[in-house]
Amino acid sequence: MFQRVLIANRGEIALRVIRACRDLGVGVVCVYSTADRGAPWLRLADEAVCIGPGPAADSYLKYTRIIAAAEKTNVDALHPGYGFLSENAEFAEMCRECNIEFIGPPHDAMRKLGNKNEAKKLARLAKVPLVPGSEGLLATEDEALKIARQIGYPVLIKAAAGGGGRGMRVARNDHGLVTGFQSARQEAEAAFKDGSVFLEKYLEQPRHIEVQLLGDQHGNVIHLYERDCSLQRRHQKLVEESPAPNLPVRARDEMCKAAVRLAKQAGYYSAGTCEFLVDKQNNYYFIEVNSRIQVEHPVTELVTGVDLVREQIRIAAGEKLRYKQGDIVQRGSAMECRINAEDPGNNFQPSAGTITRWQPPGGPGVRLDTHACAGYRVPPNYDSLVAKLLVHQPSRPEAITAMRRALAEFVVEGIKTTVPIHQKIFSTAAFVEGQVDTTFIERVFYGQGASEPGK
Amino acid sequence: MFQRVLIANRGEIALRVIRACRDLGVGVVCVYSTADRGAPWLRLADEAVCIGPGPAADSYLKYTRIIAAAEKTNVDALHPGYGFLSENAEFAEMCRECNIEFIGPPHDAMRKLGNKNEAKKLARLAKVPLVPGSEGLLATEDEALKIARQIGYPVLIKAAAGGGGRGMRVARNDHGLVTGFQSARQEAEAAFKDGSVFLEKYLEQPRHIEVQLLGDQHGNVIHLYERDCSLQRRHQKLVEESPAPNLPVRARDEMCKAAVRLAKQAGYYSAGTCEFLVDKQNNYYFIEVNSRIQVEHPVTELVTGVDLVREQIRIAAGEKLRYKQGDIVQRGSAMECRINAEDPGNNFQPSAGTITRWQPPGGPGVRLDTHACAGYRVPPNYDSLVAKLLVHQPSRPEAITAMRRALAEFVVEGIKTTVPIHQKIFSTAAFVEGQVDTTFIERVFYGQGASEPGK
Amino acid sequence: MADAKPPTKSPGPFDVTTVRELVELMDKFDLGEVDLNDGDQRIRLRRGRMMVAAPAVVQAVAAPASLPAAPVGMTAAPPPAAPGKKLLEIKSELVGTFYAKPAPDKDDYVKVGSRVSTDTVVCKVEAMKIFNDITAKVTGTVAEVCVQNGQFVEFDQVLFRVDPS
Amino acid sequence: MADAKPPTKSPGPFDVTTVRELVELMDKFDLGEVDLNDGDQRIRLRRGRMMVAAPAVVQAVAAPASLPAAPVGMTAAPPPAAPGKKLLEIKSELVGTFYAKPAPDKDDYVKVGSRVSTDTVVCKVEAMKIFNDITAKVTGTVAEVCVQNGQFVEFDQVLFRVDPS
Repeated sequence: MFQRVLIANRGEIALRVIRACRDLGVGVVCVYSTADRGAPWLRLADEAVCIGPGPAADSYLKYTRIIAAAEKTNVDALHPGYGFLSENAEFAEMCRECNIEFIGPPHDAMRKLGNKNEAKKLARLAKVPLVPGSEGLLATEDEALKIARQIGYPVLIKAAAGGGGRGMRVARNDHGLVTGFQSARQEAEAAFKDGSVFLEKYLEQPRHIEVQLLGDQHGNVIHLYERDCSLQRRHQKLVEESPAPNLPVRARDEMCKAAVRLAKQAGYYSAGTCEFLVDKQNNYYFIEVNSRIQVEHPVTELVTGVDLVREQIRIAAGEKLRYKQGDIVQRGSAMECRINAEDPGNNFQPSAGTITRWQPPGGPGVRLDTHACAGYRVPPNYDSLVAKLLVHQPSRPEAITAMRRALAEFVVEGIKTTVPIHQKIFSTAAFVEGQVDTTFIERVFYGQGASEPGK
Repeated sequence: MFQRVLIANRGEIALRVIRACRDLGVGVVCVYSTADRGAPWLRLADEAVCIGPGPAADSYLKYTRIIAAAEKTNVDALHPGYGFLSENAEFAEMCRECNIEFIGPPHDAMRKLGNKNEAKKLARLAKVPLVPGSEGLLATEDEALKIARQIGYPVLIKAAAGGGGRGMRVARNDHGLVTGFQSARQEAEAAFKDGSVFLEKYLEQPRHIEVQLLGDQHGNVIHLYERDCSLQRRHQKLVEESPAPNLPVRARDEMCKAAVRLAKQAGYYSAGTCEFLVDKQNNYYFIEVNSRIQVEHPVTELVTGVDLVREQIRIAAGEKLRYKQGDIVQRGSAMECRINAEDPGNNFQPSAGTITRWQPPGGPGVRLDTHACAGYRVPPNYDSLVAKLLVHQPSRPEAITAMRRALAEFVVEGIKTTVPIHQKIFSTAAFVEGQVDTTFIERVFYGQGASEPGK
Repeated sequence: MADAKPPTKSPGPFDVTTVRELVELMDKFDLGEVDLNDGDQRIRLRRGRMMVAAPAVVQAVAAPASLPAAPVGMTAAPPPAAPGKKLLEIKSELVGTFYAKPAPDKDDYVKVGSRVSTDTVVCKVEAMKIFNDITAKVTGTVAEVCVQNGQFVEFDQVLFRVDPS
Repeated sequence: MADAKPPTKSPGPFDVTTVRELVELMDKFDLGEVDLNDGDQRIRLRRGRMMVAAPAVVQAVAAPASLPAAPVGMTAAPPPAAPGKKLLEIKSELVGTFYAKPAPDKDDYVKVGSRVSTDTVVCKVEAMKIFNDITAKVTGTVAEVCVQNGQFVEFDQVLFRVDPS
C-alpha cells in the first residue's frame, strides 16, 4: 500500500479521498489554491501545499506545480478526484514518469476512451450496442446528408472531442442538418481545437443509466450494478439512484455484462463508469466511459457495501480485487441529491458566499458527504456542489420518504441551495413512480420540450 | 396506523422518533419544558406544547400535563422514548385508559419485568440461566449468611427495586455481608421506598451483552442479535457494538433464543432488550429486561437493516411483525460512541452551555444521531447526551478505523465533550482486540480495580 | 404553534441569559454602560439608577426577539402590546382548556377593567376533566385578556395582562 | 501547517462571547469605550469613567467582531516583525525548492542589507529539475530572508522582506 497520497482536488471529493486514505492508514497531502486557503478539509490533511491563485488554470489544472508539490512532499501516489485533471491522460502519464502512481486507469486506456470515436471502435469490438450512426467522422455535408437519411431523422450531430452538450446539434430534417453540421463544427473547433464531428440517431426522452466498474491490474473486472442518472438539468445531474426504477432485470444484466466486456476490451483497470442511453423499449446504447471516480459513486457504495474509493486506491497499489462478481449484491435502494450553491429561484445562478447557518440532516439511513459547515465561504471559482445528501432504505418508496424527511431537516442560510428543487422533485408523482428520463426537469417543471443540444 | 403521535421526551430520542413518524407519514406533537423552549427538534414537529419548567419532575415526568397535552392535541398514541416515563407501567396504563396508545409493551409485562424478583421468576420459568443466588427476597442477616456461604463469596447484595448501581453492595466475606446487607437495605429504602434485597454470585470482570427483541401483539417474537455494551464508566455505557467481539456463535445463539423464550413467557410485545452478564468462560446469566427502546438501538439498526423505532410504532398500531427470524441477518460490524456534554479531563463533570462551533463528521459508513448544532444551548437540567456517533463497516477492524477517522473530524467548541475519551478508547490495544469487560475503563484508564457497587 | 416555528438565528438582546451574562460582565469589569443595537433591536445597560430599565428588559424576555446568534430555535413570539407602560402577566401554570366563566350561563370571572387582587379567581383551566381555579397572584386592573374561552393553553402561556398602577 | 489550523468561530453581533472578547480586550487595553457598527448593527461598550477611545484599538476590536464574514479556517497571517515600518514582500510564484545561491560554491544572490531593484535576481526556485530565476520586482534594501537554502516553498510564500525607504 502507498505511504502517502497527494490529492489533486478540492471540496467534497478531496474530503472523500482523505477519508478513504485515513481508513487505509495512508498519509495525505492536499494541494490548494489561495481561494481555498484555510478550507475545512485542509486541516484533516497531514500537509497542505498552496499551488496557485484561485483560477483553476493556474492551480488545480497546473501540472508542473502539482507534480512539484508531489515530489517535494514525497508522496508515492496522486488521486485526481473528478473533474480538473482526473481524465487527463497526459497528466496521468507524466505522474507515472515521475514515479508518482496516478490513482486511475492506464493512460493509454484513458486516451482511447477519452475520444468518442475511439471509444466506439472499442465498443464495436466488445459487441456493445451503439446508437445507430455514422461509422466514423464526417468530412462533408453530402456525406452527412446521406447518413442522416439512412438512419432517419431526428439525428444528433456530435463533436468527436465534445462533452457536456458542447458541439452538439439536433437535426430533424435536411435543412436542420446542413445548418447544424456547420455550427457544430465551428463550435467544436473553438471549444476543443478539433472540428471533427459524427452523426447518430437522436433518442427521444431517453434514460441515462450507467454501470459502475472496478478492475484490477491483473485482468479482473467486475461491475457493481447500475445507477439511474436521468434526472438532469441542462446535462447537469441532480438526482442519482440505484437500482434504476422500472428497468427489467434482463436489460440491466445485459448492460452490466456489456460494460465489463468493454472495460476488458480497453485493458481498463481502476474505478470507472460505462454510460448508456436507454430508450422507452429498454434498448440500451453505449455513450461513453468515464475513466474516473464519479460524483455519484456513494449511491453504489450504499447498495453494494463496497467502498469504491478505498478499492480504487488498493487497485492503484497493485492489489488484486477483493471481490468476485458473485460477492456483489444490490441491497435496498439508495438515492443521492446534489446540493449545489445555486439559486433555483433565479435560473440556478451560482450562489457563492459565506454560509451563516448550516444544520444538516442525519439519523437513520442518511449519509451526508460535505466539506461545508457554518462559517464556510463558498468561493466563486469552482463547481457549486456543496453537499451530497444520500439515503439508503430497504425499498425505493421508503428511500423517497426518507429523502423528503432529510431535505425537510436541512437548514442552510447565507447561500441559496438546490434543496427546494429537490423537495419539488421528491413530491412529484412522475418521479415517485420512477417515470424519469433526461428531459424530466424541463418537461415537468418548466413545461419546455426536451432541451435540445444547441437550442 | 396512527394519525398523530405525541412524543413525551426530548433531545436526540425525540428527534429519532420524529424521524420515524415522518418516515411512516404520521403526524407529530412534541411536549417540552421551558428549558427546551425553541430547541431545534421542536421546529420539526407539527405542534409543540410547553408542559412545565426545566426540572423533569415538573415537566417530562408530569403524567397529567403530558396526558392533558395529548388529549388537547388529539393524538392517538404516545411515544415515551427512553428514560423519563418510558418504563413506568402506571403511566402506560393511564395513557391506555385515556385511549392514547402507549407505544411500548403491555403494562402488566412492564410491571413484572420492572421488578427484579418478578423478572427472575419469569426467567426461571423460561429456563433462562440466572446468576446463582437467593431464590427470593432475604428477610434476615442469618438467611443472607446461609445463602452467601452456599453460593460462595464474592456475592452481590442487590435491591429488588434497584438500578444504576444504587442499593448494591459486594461482600467478599461474612463481615462484608453483614455490613453490606444493612446499608443496601437502607439505601434501597431511601431510594425506592422498598428495602427488600436479595443475594447473588458476584461475577469478576463480566461482559455486558444484551439481545434486541421485537414482538408483536399476535404472539410473534424475534431477536435481532446482540450488542456488547461492556464499555462503561460507573455503569454509564460509553461504547456499544454488534456483533459482540470474541463471542462464540454457540453462546450467542443460545442467549438470543433464551431472550425470545423470556419475552414469550412474559407476554411481551414492542421493542425490548434482554440484558445478560457473560463470564470469562462465556457462561451467560440473565440480569434484566429493558422494556423500552434503548439509546444504543441504532447499532442493531445498522447491522440488521431494520428500523427499530418504525417497527415499534407499527407494532403498537397492531400490525403483525414484517420480519421472520430467518429474515434477520447480522451484516458487518457497527459501533456507537456516546458523545456527552461532559469534561473527561474533569471527572466527567457535565458541561452545559452554548455550542459555539459544531462540525460533525460524515461520509462513508458514518451515522450521526444528534439534536445539537452550532448555537444550541445544552441545558443543565437533563441527560448530557448530545450525539450518538455510529459507524458501520464490513468488519470490526474497519469499523474501528472508521470511528477513529470520524472522531478526528468532530469539532465541537463552547462545551466539553467525551470525544477525547473515545479517541483514547479506540487507540487502546485491549479494546481493538475486543478484550473488553465492564471494568475496562476503571482498570485500563484509571488503574483502579473494578468499581464495586457501594464502594 | 409559535414554539414549532423555524428557529430564528440568534439570542435576542432581551434573551435572559444574554442580559444576565452582560450584567455579570459589567459587574466583573466595572462597566458603566452596555449599549447593543441591531436595527430596531437594542440592549442598553448602564450602571446606577438607569438599571431601572431592567424590568422592561425582563418583560421582553417572555417574548425573545430574533437576532443573529442565539440558542438555535429561539422562537420569535410577537412581543406583548405593551405601550411603554409596564404590565404584569398572569400565566397558565397548567396545560389544558381555558374557561373564562364558572358556567356557560354565567358571566366571565373578569373582563378588561376588572380589578383583581392576589386571590381573585380569574379563570378555570380544565385538564383531564378536572377544573382548576386560577388566581391572579397580582393586584391591579385587567388590561388585556389574551386567550379566548375554550382555548387550549400551555404552561407559561400569558392569560391576562394586568396594569398594577 | 498554518492553513490546516481549525477554523475560527463566527460570533454574531449579540453573541455574548463576542462581547466578552471585546470587554476583555477593553480590560486588557484599558479602554474606556468600544463602539462597533456593522450596517445597522452596533456594539458600544463604555467604562464607568470616560476615556478617549483609541481608534487603532477599536479597529482591532472590530476585526474579530466582523468574523461572521470570514471563511472558516481563515488564518491570521503572522504580522512581519516590522517595528511600525512598512516592508514590501517578495513572494514565491512557484512551488519548489528555494536556492539562495547560483551554485553551492557561490555566494548568496542577496543578503540582509543588499540593495535590490525590479530586475535583481534574488534566488532560484527549482521545480521538476528546472531552475527558475526569481527577480525582486521591487526596489529597496533586503530587510529579512524568510526561507533557508534548500527549503521547500509553496506558492504565495514570502521569501524576502524589503525595506523600500
